Amino acid sequence: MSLLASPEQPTLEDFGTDVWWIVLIKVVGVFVVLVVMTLFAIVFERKVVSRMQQRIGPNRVGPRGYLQSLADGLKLAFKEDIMPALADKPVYFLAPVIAAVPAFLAFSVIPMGPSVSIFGERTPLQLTDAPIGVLIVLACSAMGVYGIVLAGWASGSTYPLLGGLRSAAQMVSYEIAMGLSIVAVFLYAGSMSTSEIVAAQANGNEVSFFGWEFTGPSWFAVLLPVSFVIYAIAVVGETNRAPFDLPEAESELVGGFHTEYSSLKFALFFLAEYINMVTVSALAATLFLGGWRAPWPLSIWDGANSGWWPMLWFFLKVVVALFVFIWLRGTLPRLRYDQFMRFGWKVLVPTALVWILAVATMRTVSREADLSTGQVALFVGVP
Amino acid sequence: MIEAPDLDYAALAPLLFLFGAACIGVLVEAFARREVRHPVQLAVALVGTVGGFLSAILLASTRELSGDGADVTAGDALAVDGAGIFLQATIAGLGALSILLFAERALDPARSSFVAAAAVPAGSPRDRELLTSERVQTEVYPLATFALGGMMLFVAANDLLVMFVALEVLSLPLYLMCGLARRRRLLSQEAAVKYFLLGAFASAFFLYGLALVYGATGSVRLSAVQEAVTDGGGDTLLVLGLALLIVGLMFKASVAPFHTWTPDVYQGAPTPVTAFMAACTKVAAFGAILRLLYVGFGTDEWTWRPLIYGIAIVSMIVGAVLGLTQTDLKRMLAYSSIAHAGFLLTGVLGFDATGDSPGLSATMFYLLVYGLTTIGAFAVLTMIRDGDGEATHLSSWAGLAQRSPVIAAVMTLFLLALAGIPLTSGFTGKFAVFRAAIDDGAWPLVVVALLTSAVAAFFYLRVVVLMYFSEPAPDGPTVGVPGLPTTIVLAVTAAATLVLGVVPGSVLDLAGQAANLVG
Amino acid sequence: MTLAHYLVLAAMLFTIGAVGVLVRRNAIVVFMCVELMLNSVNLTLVTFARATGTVDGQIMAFFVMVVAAAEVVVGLAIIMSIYRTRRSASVDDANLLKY
Amino acid sequence: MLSSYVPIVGLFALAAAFAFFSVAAAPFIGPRRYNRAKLQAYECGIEPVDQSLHGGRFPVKYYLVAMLFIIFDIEIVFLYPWAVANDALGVFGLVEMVVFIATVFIAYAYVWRRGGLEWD
Amino acid sequence: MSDFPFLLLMIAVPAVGAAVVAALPRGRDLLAKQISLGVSLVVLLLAVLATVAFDAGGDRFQLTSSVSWIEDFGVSFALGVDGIALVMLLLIGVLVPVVIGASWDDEPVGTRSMTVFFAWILLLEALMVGVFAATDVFLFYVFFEAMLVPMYFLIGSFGGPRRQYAAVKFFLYSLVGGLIMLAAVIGLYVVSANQGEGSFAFEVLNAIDIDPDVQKLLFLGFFVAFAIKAPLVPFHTWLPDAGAEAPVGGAVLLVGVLDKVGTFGFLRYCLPLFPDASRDFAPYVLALAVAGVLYAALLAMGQSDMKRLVSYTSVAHFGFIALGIFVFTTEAATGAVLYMVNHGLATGLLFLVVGMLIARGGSRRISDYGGVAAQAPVLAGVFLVAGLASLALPGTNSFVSEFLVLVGSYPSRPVFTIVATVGIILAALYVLLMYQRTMHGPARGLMGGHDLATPDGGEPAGPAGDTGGATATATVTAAPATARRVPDLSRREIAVASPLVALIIVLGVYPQPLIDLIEPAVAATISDVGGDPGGAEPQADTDAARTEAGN
Repeated sequence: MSLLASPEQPTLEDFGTDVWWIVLIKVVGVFVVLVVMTLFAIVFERKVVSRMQQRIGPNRVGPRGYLQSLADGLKLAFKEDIMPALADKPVYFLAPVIAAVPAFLAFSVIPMGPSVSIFGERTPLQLTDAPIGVLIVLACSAMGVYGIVLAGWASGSTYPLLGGLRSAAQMVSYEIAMGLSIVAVFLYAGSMSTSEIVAAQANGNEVSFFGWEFTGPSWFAVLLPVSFVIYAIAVVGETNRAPFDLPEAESELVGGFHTEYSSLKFALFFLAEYINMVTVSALAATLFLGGWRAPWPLSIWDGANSGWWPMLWFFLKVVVALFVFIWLRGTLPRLRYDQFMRFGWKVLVPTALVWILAVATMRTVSREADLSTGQVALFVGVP
Repeated sequence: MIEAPDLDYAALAPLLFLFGAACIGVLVEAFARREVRHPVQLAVALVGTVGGFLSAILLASTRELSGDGADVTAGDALAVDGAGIFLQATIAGLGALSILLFAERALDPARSSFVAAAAVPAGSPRDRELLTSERVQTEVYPLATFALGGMMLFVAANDLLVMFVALEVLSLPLYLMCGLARRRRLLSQEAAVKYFLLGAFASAFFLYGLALVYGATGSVRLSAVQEAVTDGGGDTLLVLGLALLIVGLMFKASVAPFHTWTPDVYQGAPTPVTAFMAACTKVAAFGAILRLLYVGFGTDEWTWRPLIYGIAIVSMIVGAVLGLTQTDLKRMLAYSSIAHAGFLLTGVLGFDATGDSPGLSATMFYLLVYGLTTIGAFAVLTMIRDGDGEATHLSSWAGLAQRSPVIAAVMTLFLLALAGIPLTSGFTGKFAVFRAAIDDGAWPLVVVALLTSAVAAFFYLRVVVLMYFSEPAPDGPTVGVPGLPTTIVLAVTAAATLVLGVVPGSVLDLAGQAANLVG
Repeated sequence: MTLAHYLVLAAMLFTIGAVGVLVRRNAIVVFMCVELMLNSVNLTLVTFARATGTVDGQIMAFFVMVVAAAEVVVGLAIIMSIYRTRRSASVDDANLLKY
Repeated sequence: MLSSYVPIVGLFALAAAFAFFSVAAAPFIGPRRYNRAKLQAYECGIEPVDQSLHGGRFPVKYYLVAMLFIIFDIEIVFLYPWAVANDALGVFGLVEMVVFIATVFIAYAYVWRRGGLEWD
Repeated sequence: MSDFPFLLLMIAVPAVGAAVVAALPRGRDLLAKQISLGVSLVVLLLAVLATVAFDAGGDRFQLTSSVSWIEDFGVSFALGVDGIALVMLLLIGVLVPVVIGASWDDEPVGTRSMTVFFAWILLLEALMVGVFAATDVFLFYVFFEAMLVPMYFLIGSFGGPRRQYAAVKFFLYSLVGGLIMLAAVIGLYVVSANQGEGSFAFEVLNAIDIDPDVQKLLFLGFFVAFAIKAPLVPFHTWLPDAGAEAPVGGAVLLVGVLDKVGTFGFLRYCLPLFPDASRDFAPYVLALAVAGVLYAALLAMGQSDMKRLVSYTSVAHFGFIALGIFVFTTEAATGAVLYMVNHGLATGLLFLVVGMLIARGGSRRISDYGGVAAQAPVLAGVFLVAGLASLALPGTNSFVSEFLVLVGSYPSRPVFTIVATVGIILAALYVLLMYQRTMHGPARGLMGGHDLATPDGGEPAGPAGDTGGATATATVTAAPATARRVPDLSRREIAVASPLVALIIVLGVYPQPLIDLIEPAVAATISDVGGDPGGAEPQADTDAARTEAGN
């Protein structure tokens, strides 16, 4: 695969070698990107949902209302900060931090582009990478659960407690499905490094189909459709988004775990939720949608995968994914909690396990029988 | 390309039987209807254990396990040698007997010694309702089978890591089984908590020892450890690691001073489970101790010898002396098991790095006879009942001989065997281990052992005195009429106790032939 | 930082865990202390793996994690069952078996 | 090798600084007009009952989910390295993993049939 | 004839008999007694036939048979007898039918069944034969320990009021001794294994040389066990309790045979196997023995309980026997062996008679009896014979043996011998006092119709001299009015007592056949230990041997 990769394709050796100011720039860059993406996502969501509901949505603040979420954020900062009398003070204080910080960190291994030149230094458009890159994302998303549970517990109130427990249960349940869904990706990529997974999706395999040579699909979303579907569903649950937004089911639990939070503390939770959304969308793009690589028609142009262009493709993919999130929210009613848990445990998890076995078997058989992966994929895996 | 390790399926057959039966048991539990569950589970568990037993015997008879046939398999993780197979067969056989005890349905009015639904809080209305219902709980069979599989893996582990995993596989089901008593549930749950907390504590020690040995030798394979030990025996890290490993194993073997859980757990656990623990766990733990010391650290025996020496003395004294003060039979038998662990350790000391070790065969034989006897003794315990379940207080056994002479005689036989009176299996076993120890020059230890046996004999005798020489209390407990399973267990164990006392030759011979370990 | 530092840290964690098991009275806390011990062993294993230049130690750490998880499952089940009855997780309250 | 983690530390520092600043600054930026009712737990207007902290009891179901999570998470721990090294492991690796997943499925089937996956 | 498995049969027949009796249904007491008696008589017959087949001048061990038993331990089921063991077998053969006869009409305690009693007796007989006939140390040990079980149940189930205490005490003392011996037995095996093939066979072990230091340890191991069994002071405290609480039949076997295993063990195992150690320890053992003779005699005088008194006389006699053994002369040792037999007969008879008296009076206290001779002359006569035999009056069997012991030991150990002789005088005192108080004088206490002044089995009420006067005054007034008729010996009782009386007198007059049987075996033993097998100049020889060992 590395033979087919373009020269800009960074390898693992390229990480950890940057000079300090490059690192600094990239750190700030990632931070800014995430905050901006959050602000954008909120406004984007409100606009899309309102369109779906035949209304206009925010249109006052800034050009066509696009600064609405910035204004909301500032407004939140000037709201009264309440610490409930029964709260466990230190934990109540720490919980939003615990929720927000890992959300930022998860994005650190997402590749946004190939190696580019910044002020003469060549560096990949990715904060960092490691052989176990994806595990960092998973670890950070798991850490986020603590913030939520502790927030619910520390509030000293019944609704947040139940909301916190519910979201914890929900997140860990769907984390299993999510974790299982990406096993097949690792199987194909032979690596857990995000940049290498992107590289693995660089070129399609040459497939000979009744003597007709053509290039097969290279995205894992196409090669591993079941994985992709499971991943897509699981991350919706993982991020507590509609139709799986049970922890904050207003009709049952008021605001869920953050009922007692206000002001900037509430803002942090809000921020964390949207960053998580962005992160899982980015991860979906990375793992299944070819990462920063240009999609098929564009990839005919040779320059599409070099320079700063890929960042555009990448963020396009992320926005599309975000749109799907919002689309779901605009379309689907909320599930009942039991339906939701049953769906996770009884459908997603076993399906994922069986799918992994099927993929592994297929790969092993093709390898042992010396067939090309594409052939078998066409015959067996992708009906 | 990573090379696949060689798997000798025939050598793994005993283990496969047990683990297979356990997995099938779980499936049965999941899919069989409640009415048929009990017979099916029993059949599966028996097929598993008896199959494991027979396949071990078959394995032993078709291969030269004491000579060239002994080998390691599964990437050197498992040893297939005489001692391993002998102990595996012992565990499987004793396990089959214990499972028969689990299956007894005639004694308790509620048809089982196990709680119908363990998750229901004790004392709640639902619990009281279930207590008198005839609903039986069958999870205990797969649990026991898993534990047995773990034990059999434990004695064959040629790798400290495998040993650790096996330790946990055998322990975790046991923790749960302790909490499953149908009556006196609080006691039972408390026993489970205690056993669990202390057991996890001990396995942490084992694990730390493993880590240190790994650090000192770069491997956890026993043969590699042995090489490292031979090269530089005195390494502090290695000695520390060995000590920690021993602590972990001694805990499982309920050797004083690592015994504190034993009386509580033995008392609180359902009696069939206590029998199971006292017999099978002991065999497994000592099997692992033998393998660790003889194979891994055999060339460095002077490091561990004084340690074992001291522990053996402490265990014998603690077991014998504290046993004197007990008024509950289950507790008494628990202390007896601590004392017996000390006796077993004297056998372990009969090690000779150069020649063949009489200690190995002697200890294996002792384990076999002790297991049989102790299962029998606990089986008798299950039969003496009053309205509140089993009557294990000493006073309720007064005059039992007049009410039920056969049961009293059988119990007396077991107690005499535990005390080590000649013409019972207990004597033969003791003789074997003491001979091995004296052979190795440990005669002061043997003298201590003999004196403590005398002390221990006192509390066994006290039961005999009560049964035979006291008048029965008017409102004393009744002797239940056992069903077929308990009858089989009693018949087998009593016969074995006698036969192994009078004509132990062939079994001793077998143990002697099986006494070899590969590294 | 040399490897010895990691080992010392692990040993300290192990000791803290062991002492915790012995002095704490709440079953859950005792249990946590045991987990601490197991994890200190993981640290030791990984350090040694680094020292010997093999991955064996890391693989062992995997196994330890598995076992620790299984222990958590079983332990929580047992502790919960008694907690639900007695409404206390204190080891001292569980004293029916003292003589 | 560890140097590739340095940027993460940097990002952590930045994110933590931001989060702490937000949390710490909140009480000072906003107005402070507290009253007793405001500081009470939110209970739809009923007098709040202190029960969640210290001695509060959760439905046992949540523990069950936690346990199931641990079991499957552990399975994932084994699946990942296997998946990455699958090409090197060959048929043996596949067979082992089939056995492993089958074993997990047995337990899974048990939990399912026993109602462990029902949320009632 | 000598190929005939006498010994095996003597073990097997009673063992099978025991099983049969035990298996009888509950009500068939009479049948059980008949079977038991028959079996025991068969054993007696076998013993006599074995004696006939035994060639006193032949090999040391005869009638041997050996089957491999536990190969791994090198243990054989090896039987064989020398003269010493043979006379003990004869003693067993005689005593067991007597005991069965004596217990014929015993009433069981509580709801227990007497069939069990007879089963235990037969089992005990089998095991006792085994102990004496074993020529394999391991086998000996097995019988030695197994013997405890039936005795334990005899005392515990059928004994007096404090039977539980006595039974447990008996068992524990013996078990401790036995376990210590077990260590020595194993040690012996290991020593033999280090010098070639490990074995438990007596002949093999006798032939090997053992390092003197090791010998000392092993000797002590065996010695403690035997000293407890035989009871030598200070290991004797279990015997008075066991003897007093055991049923009469049990007591006869306990003191008559069981305890002889101890002294037999000295002769058979301690001396030949560990000659150097035996010589080293001999002075201490002798000191213990002589101290025991005096101490037990004094204690016996203080007893108010007849059975305890008889038990203490036995302790004294065992001191004598030990003295005879540990001076290492053939004469003394022959006397000791003879004493073992004679003591079995004499004390056995004494126990029986006391038992018969107790059966009539219902009390074990001497002070509860008086003037029995007037009403039951035969009983009194038998009592007198037993008493005289017990104090070794010339003409009774004990005299011969006591004389031999004293004569044999005086030349080499004059001081010990003289001190021990004092014991004889004391023995005369306590036996005669007991006889006189119970049989003669005014009818008192129970015999006088009074209820018991003190509860049965209470503490001894002061020195015997005082009680005599006190109770006499108390009973004089009441005696004439309500004097109860004391029945004399029934025909069964006479039949039980007469063989013993006859043997006491016959052996007192003509002990030579027994001596002929015993002497060669004893000579062999004494030569093993380096003593004087011929009896001439023992002093010089032992000294020489000791110097040799010292070098």
